[in-house]
Amino acid sequence: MAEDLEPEPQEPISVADRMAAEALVVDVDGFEGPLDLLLNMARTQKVDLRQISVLALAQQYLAFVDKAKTLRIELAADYLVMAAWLAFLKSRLLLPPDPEEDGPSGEELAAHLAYQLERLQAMREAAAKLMARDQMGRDFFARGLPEEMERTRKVVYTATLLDLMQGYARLRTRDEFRPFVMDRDKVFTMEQALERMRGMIGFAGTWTDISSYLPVGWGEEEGMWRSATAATFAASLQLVKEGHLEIRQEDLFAPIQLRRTETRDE
Amino acid sequence: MSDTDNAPRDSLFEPPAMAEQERMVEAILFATADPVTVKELGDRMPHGSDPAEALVSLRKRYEGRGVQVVRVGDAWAFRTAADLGYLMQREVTETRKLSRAAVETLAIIAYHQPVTRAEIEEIRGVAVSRGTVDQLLEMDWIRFGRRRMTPGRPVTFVVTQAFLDHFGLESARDLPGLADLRAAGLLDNRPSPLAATGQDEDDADALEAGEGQSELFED
Amino acid sequence: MSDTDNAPRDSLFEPPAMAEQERMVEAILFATADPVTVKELGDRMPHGSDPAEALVSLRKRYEGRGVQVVRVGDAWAFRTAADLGYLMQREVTETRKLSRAAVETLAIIAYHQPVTRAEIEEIRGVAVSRGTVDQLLEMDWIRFGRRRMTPGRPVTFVVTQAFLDHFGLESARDLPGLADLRAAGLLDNRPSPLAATGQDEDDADALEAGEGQSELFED
Repeated sequence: MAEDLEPEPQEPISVADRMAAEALVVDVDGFEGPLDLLLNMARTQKVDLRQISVLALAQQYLAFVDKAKTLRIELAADYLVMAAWLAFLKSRLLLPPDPEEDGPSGEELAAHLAYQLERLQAMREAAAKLMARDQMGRDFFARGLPEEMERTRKVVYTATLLDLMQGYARLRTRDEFRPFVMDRDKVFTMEQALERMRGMIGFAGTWTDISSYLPVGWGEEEGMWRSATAATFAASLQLVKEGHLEIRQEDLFAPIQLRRTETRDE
Repeated sequence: MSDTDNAPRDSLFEPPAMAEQERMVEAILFATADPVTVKELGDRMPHGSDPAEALVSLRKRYEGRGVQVVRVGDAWAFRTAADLGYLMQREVTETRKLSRAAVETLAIIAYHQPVTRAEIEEIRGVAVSRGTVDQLLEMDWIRFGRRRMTPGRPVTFVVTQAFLDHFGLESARDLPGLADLRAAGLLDNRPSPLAATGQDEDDADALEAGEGQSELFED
Repeated sequence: MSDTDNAPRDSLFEPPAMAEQERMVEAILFATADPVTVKELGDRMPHGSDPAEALVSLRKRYEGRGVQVVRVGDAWAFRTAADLGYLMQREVTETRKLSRAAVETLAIIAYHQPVTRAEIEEIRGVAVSRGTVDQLLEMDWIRFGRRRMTPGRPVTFVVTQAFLDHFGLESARDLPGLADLRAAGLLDNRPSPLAATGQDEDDADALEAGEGQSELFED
């Protein structure tokens, strides 16, 4: 404040000139890139960005870069690239269009630059409007004391009848308990049964009990007997389907009997 | 947003209208992380406000609503109406397999009911934990039966109707007998080939196999 | 708690009366600091409830009150009325000061979404630092959108529900000045005439950007 009241020291240039000079002399990092600098310069033309003189802008920018160089300011590469491009644009705008050359005209390029500047300006204004909105936690507030959503984990325990039976069986046979596993060597497969029966059915001229087809040694142990019976029965059905065998059962639960099919040529 | 024309609020001397004070109390109670005392309300509201009176009318306004203005100690806060508390709970139901100890205890009760805890322990060969029995009681699968007329008058356990319903049994007598278990291949009286080879670590093994097996039969 | 005699609630077939549904929505929205979607409301309310309708009357009920029912994207929440913010100094949360670059990047994403990093850089005329994007992601104001179906399949950025919530926007369509910017063609992806001479894929890019932007206006 006090400084403001002090009389201005005598200077050859006006305050406005000095401020403009400062704006130029400011280190380039103060601007967010060439487009930002250009936008800043364009604002000094004090016209709608659409009516901006891109030519004047290009000259202004090139003058800045020249001056910056004499002031030995390290200029980032993109500022120099922009300078080169603007010099190119300037020449395009000044020279009459070359009918030989295709590509965009100087006017098109200038229009695009003006568009870019206008768009950047618009986004800055939009950002400002956005930040000027009422904001949560500053102007309006969410519930300060949210009630915890109680996530009650309800555990339901369950068991099947089989679990129960197994549990009991385990207890009753604790000493000799042996876990139930599918042992492959106690399983007689249908393929095995088929192979076995194919070799045997030739001898089945009369009705024979299916049990006589069971493999030797599979009749004693219950699990093995069941597996062998099932496989042999399934194999029999397959052979019936193939026409090699006839099958019958006299009564419910009566023994199942097999007989070779009488072929005509035999 | 902040350019509303509530003249009273900005006045130095006139407190805001009561309706406005009510809005203020409403907003403060809503946004504050802790219940707010009348004094705190007064400190935050414009000079001359009467938060106590505003609270009365706010409280009335929320009568019967989904949230209520409730007193917490000497402070005030919004709370969900008690009858809607169930909306604040998300129940996650998780189905777990009953532990082996629980299954065995349950099986013994089912096969031997009425049975005392001592008898269960004798059959299982290990102590029955309080938790196991409690769990089964809580599941309503077992209940207390009559006391045994023996010294100490120990309580007995029996299975419940809920147990029978769950397992699809008409009565506990319908439980498969040992012969059925054997026929079902659950009992195998031959000595374990593993035991024969001298390996002893099969308890865990058996457990695993048992689990595997039950999976085999489920569904 | 649950032994009230609101017969409709327990009924299997009849949804609760609308007044009751309104209370439920009120309780659920009051209980949480985060916006709740209509679907979530429906999931928590009894079968057959119509939370959308309940919301309409609830919103009306709170018009002009100290707290408001506000829409945030496809979700709803209670928020204090903005004109009462001055009472809430104690609740003000210090938001991290955003750099100018971050604010501009945020605005560009909001107005141009879904937008690629290259497009943001094209608009700002400078490279977007990783930190800026990370900060916005961390604040949960932006998130990754779908990848652009152009060479390199670049990721896009879109704003989040938390962004809408923070700035009190019902949807991205309500961004201030959006219609004007659109009418002025300032949201078009206008490729540089220089770039257009040689490269063909920019066309696809521009097309996609156009599509993306229109997504903003769809429901």
